[in-house]
Amino acid sequence: MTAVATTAWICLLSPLTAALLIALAGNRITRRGAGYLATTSTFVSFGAAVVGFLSMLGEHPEERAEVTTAWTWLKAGNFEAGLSLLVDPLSMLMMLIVSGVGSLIVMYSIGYMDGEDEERRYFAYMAFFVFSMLLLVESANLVLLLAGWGLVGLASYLLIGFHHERPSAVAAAKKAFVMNAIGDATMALAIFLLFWQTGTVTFDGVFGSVDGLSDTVVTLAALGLLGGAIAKSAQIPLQTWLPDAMEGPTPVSALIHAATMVTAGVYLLVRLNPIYEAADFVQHLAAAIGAVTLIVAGLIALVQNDIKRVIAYSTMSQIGYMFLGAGIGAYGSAMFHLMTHAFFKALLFLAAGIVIHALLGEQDIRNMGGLRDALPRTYWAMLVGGLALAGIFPLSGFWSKDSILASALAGGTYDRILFVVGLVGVFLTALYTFRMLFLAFGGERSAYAREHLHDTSHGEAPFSMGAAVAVLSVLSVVGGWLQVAGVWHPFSDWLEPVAAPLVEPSTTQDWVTSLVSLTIALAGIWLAWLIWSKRSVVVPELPEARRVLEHKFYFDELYDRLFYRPADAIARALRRDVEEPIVTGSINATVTSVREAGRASTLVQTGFLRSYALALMAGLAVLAVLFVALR
Amino acid sequence: MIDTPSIDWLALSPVLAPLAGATVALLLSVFLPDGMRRAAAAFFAAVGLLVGLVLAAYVYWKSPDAQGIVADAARRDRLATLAQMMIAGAGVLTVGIAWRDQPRQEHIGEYFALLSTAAAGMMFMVSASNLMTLFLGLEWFSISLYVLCAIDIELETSLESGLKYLIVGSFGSAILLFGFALVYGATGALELGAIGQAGRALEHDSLLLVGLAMVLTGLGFKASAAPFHMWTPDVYQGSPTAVTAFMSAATKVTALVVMLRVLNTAFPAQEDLWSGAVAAIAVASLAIGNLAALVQRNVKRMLAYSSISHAGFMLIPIAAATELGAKALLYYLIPYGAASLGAFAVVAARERELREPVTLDNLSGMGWERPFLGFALAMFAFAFIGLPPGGLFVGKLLAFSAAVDADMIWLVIVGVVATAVSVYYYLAIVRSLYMRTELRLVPAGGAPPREILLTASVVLTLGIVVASFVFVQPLLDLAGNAASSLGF
Amino acid sequence: MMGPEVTWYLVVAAILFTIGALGVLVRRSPLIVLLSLEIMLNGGNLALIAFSRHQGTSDGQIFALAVMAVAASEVVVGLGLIVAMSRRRLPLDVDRLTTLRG
Amino acid sequence: MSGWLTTTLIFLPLAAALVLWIVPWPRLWAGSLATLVALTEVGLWIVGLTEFDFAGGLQGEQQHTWFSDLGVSYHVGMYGFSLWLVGLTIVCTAAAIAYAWWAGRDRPRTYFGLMLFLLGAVVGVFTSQDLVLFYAFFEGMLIPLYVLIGVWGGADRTRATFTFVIYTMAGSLLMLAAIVVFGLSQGTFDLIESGTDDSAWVFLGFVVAFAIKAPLFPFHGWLPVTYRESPPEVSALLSGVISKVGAYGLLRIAIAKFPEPAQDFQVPLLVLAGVGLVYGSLLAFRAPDVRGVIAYSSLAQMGLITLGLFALNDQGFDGAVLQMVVHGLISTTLFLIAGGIERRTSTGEFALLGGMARGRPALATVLMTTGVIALAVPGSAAFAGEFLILLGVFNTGWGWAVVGAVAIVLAAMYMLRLISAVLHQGRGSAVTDAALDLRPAELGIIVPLLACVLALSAWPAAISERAFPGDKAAQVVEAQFK
Amino acid sequence: MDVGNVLVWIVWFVAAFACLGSGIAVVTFSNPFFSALALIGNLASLAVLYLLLSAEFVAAAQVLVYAGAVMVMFLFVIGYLGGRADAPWAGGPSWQQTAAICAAGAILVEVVVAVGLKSGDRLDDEAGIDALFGGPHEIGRLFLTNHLLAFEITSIVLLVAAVGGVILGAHSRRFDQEARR
Repeated sequence: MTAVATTAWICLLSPLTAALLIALAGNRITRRGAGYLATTSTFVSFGAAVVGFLSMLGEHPEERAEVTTAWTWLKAGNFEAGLSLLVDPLSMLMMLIVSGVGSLIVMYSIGYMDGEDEERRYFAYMAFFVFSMLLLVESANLVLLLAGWGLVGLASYLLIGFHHERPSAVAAAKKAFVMNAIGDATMALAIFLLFWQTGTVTFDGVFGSVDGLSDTVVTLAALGLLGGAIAKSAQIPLQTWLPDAMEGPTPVSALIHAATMVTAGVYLLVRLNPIYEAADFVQHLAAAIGAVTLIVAGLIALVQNDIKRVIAYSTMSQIGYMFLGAGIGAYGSAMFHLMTHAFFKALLFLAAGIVIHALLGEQDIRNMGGLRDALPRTYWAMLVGGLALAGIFPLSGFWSKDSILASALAGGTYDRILFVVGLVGVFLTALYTFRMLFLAFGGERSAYAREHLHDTSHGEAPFSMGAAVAVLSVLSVVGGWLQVAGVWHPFSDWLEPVAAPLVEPSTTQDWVTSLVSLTIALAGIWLAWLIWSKRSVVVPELPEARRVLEHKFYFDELYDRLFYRPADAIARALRRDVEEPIVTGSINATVTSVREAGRASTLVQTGFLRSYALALMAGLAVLAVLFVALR
Repeated sequence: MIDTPSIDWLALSPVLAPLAGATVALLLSVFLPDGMRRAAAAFFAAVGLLVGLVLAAYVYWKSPDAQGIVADAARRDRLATLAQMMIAGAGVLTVGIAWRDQPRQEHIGEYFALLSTAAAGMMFMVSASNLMTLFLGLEWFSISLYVLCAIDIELETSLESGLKYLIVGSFGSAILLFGFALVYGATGALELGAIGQAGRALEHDSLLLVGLAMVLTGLGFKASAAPFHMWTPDVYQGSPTAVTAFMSAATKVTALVVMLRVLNTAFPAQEDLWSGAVAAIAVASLAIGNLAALVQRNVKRMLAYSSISHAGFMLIPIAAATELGAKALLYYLIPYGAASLGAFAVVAARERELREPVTLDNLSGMGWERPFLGFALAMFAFAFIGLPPGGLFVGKLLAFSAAVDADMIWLVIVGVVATAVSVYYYLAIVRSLYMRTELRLVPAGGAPPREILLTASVVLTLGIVVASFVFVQPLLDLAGNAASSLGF
Repeated sequence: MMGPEVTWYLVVAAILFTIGALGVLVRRSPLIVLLSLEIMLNGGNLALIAFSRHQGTSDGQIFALAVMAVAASEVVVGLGLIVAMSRRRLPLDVDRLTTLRG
Repeated sequence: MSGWLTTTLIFLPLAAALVLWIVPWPRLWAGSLATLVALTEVGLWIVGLTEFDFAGGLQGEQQHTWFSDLGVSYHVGMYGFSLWLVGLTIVCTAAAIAYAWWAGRDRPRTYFGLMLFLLGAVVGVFTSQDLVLFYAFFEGMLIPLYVLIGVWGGADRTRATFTFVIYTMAGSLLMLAAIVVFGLSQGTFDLIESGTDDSAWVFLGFVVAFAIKAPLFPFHGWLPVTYRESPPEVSALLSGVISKVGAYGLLRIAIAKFPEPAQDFQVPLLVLAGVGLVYGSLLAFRAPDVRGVIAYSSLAQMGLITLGLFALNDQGFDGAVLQMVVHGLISTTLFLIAGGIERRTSTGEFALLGGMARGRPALATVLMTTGVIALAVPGSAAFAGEFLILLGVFNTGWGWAVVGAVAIVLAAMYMLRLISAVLHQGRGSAVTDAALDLRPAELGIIVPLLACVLALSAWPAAISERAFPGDKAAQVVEAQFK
Repeated sequence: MDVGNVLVWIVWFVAAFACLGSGIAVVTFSNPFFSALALIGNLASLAVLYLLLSAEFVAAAQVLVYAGAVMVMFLFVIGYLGGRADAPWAGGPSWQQTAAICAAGAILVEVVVAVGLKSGDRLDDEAGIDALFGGPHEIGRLFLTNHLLAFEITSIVLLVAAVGGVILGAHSRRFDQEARR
């Protein structure tokens, strides 16, 4: 096993070990100890990833991909799926992001979760999540990918429902899981199709024979896989679970529902780019879905009052950009945005977490206001995150978002439409982000904030929380400098062997895009300042539009009517009309009728011995008649 | 000058031994004081039957080839001797069951003597090979049984059952006699083999066929096959339980073996007709026996209906009219007889404990109070269903195989449905034994007497039921040798 | 042979048998039922003897003699039962013997 | 692997049952003796596992003539998949016995004797290579089940036993007719010696019997009441082990011996399986109590397994065997947990439960783990089984796999409903402080089962690759396992 | 047709009708006592028919044993019981009678038809017989040779019946004691 492979295994197994240890130790480990253990394990993971990254750097770009198999995980006939890891630039990048951001957030949790009475469970879940996410990104075949895919869904379920005595949390967790199960199912179907067409499920094998497949097959397969991606990444139409998922503790939202898991869909699109390139219809579809989602989510975010929900919708919207990017073939840019987004979105969530923590769990921005004085460092962190999100130069979001938009500009007509949509999204992003910031941190303190803001004299947050936020703030600022349009692009080059981009924007296009989008973003911030800080502009009332937005375009209601209620009604009807009367009823009816026949047959047994003799006689008569007649 | 025919005493000895036992028992019951009668009579009856059993086995061993004895009035063959072994065995076990029976009976000596005599009559009848000896053998054991049924003369039901059995039985005998007369008239022969010979020439002679119908009726009556079964529940219920046990096992052996012999020896040329008729009777028995048993509360009565349904099962292989069928029947009789005896034995024990008729209600909780007897009864019930480890499992398999072999798959289907229905009432017994929550034991005054002989009988029957499941091949060899003496 | 052929005897035998059977089937007194049974047996006997004459073998007659003995035995037991029942003050009516039923 | 090992696996528990019944052991001894015997069985099975050659065919074979007239013999032996199913049986029964011992069932001698008897009979079913012997064990299972449910069951146990026993008997009797016809036409009842048959009726005779046993829709009329009224450990065995007998029979007899009818009836059977899968899932989703959910999910799972079997290809067969073992373990675990919950709250109604996770970490962890594996979360052993099954059936027709995929989503719905209704939200009215967390003894019983499932999750190929000689399932089945 | 034959026919007719008539009388008389008396007539007329069939020994036995001994016992019991009368056709469900007549009629018709079908060919010609036929010598010889076993068994049956009669008919001491109390 090479050094890279070894580090990949260490990276993968370290959090799993921690999760199992915490689970098995039970009460024998202190709550704090569980946190330390989980944090250590994720840092070990990160360390291993860094070591692996460094040794991979030393290799020739074309020889950076390596498959390492522990054992055959599943085998049946000619079907075989190994417990195999694929270490290549793409997965290495994801490992770094996941373990890096993951370890910071787990560390943050030590402070955030302090005092919760089920801390141990929380850290076990978190470590388990990191393991699952690493499995997802490291797997070398579709089956293991699906396994990781499902396990992150499980971890997400467990963590959303962490406060299990809250019915809303439990419902949200179930919803997240079921919607992801739909995605898992379509993915599984796609894998079946690919296996029967190509005879293998390894990435190499499938990609190698993708050319030989018919359009229908490859389109169907790509659609199925896209279903999984959409569900996981909360894109329309499988987006409704993500806002509800904010029921989970804030670090969970940061890690799972912002930085890592929800971007798995993007990873999938990039990872499977040979398939999507063969099925360009589906690839375009993915881009369109991304575009629609980024607008819709941006609009909904405008009317949300829960601080976490605002960020959640912004996550959907940003993932829309990534889908857009991956859909037009700008893989490097999509992954780049994925990374920077992981930084600044994690930062936003963690900062929001400090706010919530400080307000004893309050999440409604209308109950905040004027927190800038009370939580200055948090304010700055939040501001950095918000600016990065809005794409303001020179923060990370600026670089990555612009490179996606530039790539769109570089494409054909279809791509240019998407470019325009993206620009609208930029405006919306700036608007809702700064609405949130102005409402939460600017203005007067609300009555609630005055009453509940706890004493911050000994610091805004414990060290573990502050440190994580600080690191992420720095990353949000500098993370984008890895790639400067037209100047240097080590990031895209790194990914080149795995996913060569389909479009290369010219330097002019890059500059134009940057200028336009920066202008639009600033305009958005300015408008937000006018409305929510200076309050010189009054938002038009538009009650209809507002209701539509507050009901999130009625997706929940639609699904309720379309799926849940029919399923429920069918189940009830089956129970009432099939199960009880027919399936079990038939048994009762049979038994009753046989018993009745028995009762009837004993009526003959009258006790009159003459009738006994008569039966004898009659039987004889019949027998004799038959014999003589039949002879 | 009259030349008395040579008499094969050895061949007759299995019959004579229990008869001798009965005579001694009868004489002793006159001479001995009250207190000793029971022991002496039971002892000699048992010894006679045991000796008969041993002698039958010996004759079986010594008679690989069938031959007629005493001017062909009877046969010395393995079919007869195997059936004699079963009957004698049933008799011995019945003595064990009856040992404590009827404590107030004054005619206890006669009771055991008659039991032994009835067994001897049956043992004779299975070897009888002409119409006259058949009829006489039939009357021999029937009259003994009439008396035995009614022997508890203080009990109204016993008398009622005796009278019913007597009248309906005599009615059946009269029909059988008339049938014999017609057969004799049609063929000019009394000996079964000769009738068979003459029958081949006659084929479907109407006189012979009406005679055959009457013979089937008469024998079906004894086997308690529907629609000739109606006496069975009443008589089984009313008779002393030990007698019922004996009847259910031994009478069935006798009637079915005789039916097998008569049909295959005397009417081989009419097989197409009687095979269908027997099949129809089997179906009727299966239907009526199982359906009527469903609603019974009195356990003896339920077992009576169960015996009707088993008659149906056993008629299936007879209808097949093949050697496999004969084997199947002979095999089936062994575990069936044992299970039936055993089941009635347990009922007898319960009855003596409660001093009232045993019903599903007052059986409740017996499985826990009397672990062994309850367990045994449950095992018999399971065996009757045809569940392993009871020999009836193999018995049903063989019977169905015989039917399939003879292209009578429909009979198998009927048998299968009947078994499914029978599950219900057999399980009702087990439910009463173990699963009633309210333990309504009617105290019969202290602990029940320890009945060592009855328990031993139950142990033996249970052993036979289980052993017949395990050691199928030896039993099948026995049955096969016996069947081959019919010359299929 | 002098007189009617066997067939005629057989017809008489059959009628006798039927009469006896009817007696069993319709009469309620056990005594008369027993008498009817005797008639049935005698019908059989007549058939046996007629056939015996027809075949020219005496076997049927022997059979008939044996049947007489059997009939006598049945009567003994039957009468014994009836006496026992009357001692127990049971009704001498077969239709009232319905304790056992169902 | 020696034939005596197979025979010992069958007869050791039967003999132990007799010993338990005959010798008047003190109360406490009965349970410990039974547990000891069950653990010995586990040990023996492990010995067998180490000696087993997964590349070879029938092993641990032993044959003695039973009665030659019909060509019936005591013929036992194991293939790879029989070995796994025997292992499933032994492990689950050991857990059930240990659970019953811990729960302290009344009349222990009878109870444990019956459990051991059941164990022997089921092992016999899975190892018989003669139809009559198979049938004998198949029927023999009913006796202990009947008494176990009838004596130690819930309030409505009478109805449960009668429905269960009569229904399954009706099915198995049809099979008896089929066996007789098949055996006579072949001249032997030996499964190895006999050839194939193309009679649709005989095939259906077998299929109906197994469909009732499994049960498959619409032959599951006995299932709800029986699973609800049985003692939990017996329900565990019913759904975990006994139901697999039906699937085993379909594979070993119906498909292997009737290749043509199996092809002809492939679509109708797939329809039944698919309908059962969705139907069971929907009813599980609406079931009002813990056991109802598990019961109907069991129905759905048996539909899924049948779907795999009648895919009639490598993936389907392997997946079905894997899923049989995995579902067996999971279902047993779930029922034992349900038993634990009922012991504490004396109800299984969702309306009265809830909030049990708070302060009961062991219960929560165990139930959560089992539950999410039961809903086949990707990466679990159940996922592996379902994946293979649907992969196999996809090749038969993609529509079947779509049905299966729908059912996966439904499975998530009902299992999560169960988990949250028991563990989460507000405290149910039946949940008091007296309802303690799982005791160490219970954990000692449940955790090993769960460990088996987790081990299989890490390495499902252990079974899927080793179910058939040389992992050539379709080929081996076509060759009738010869 | 000679005179002897006509005489035989006449005797046959008288005997046959007496036989059937008395048989019907047995079944229809309401008083068992009269029924029993009618049965004696029946048995006697049967004996005449037996004579016509050259079964002298059986005829003799019929009169002596049957009509004599057995019927005496019958009458004795009837006398002992007081000979209560019952209506011949009364009681029981009406379908019972109808069905009884139908069944009995069916049997009769069948036997007659069967006899009729048979007599078409072989029942006509009768075997020739010698003078010994049906005589005591012949019967005795058969009883001691071919039917020795039947003979012996007949005695056993009678013995069994005797024992049974004793058991059933005998006074029960205890029962009597209880009755007195």
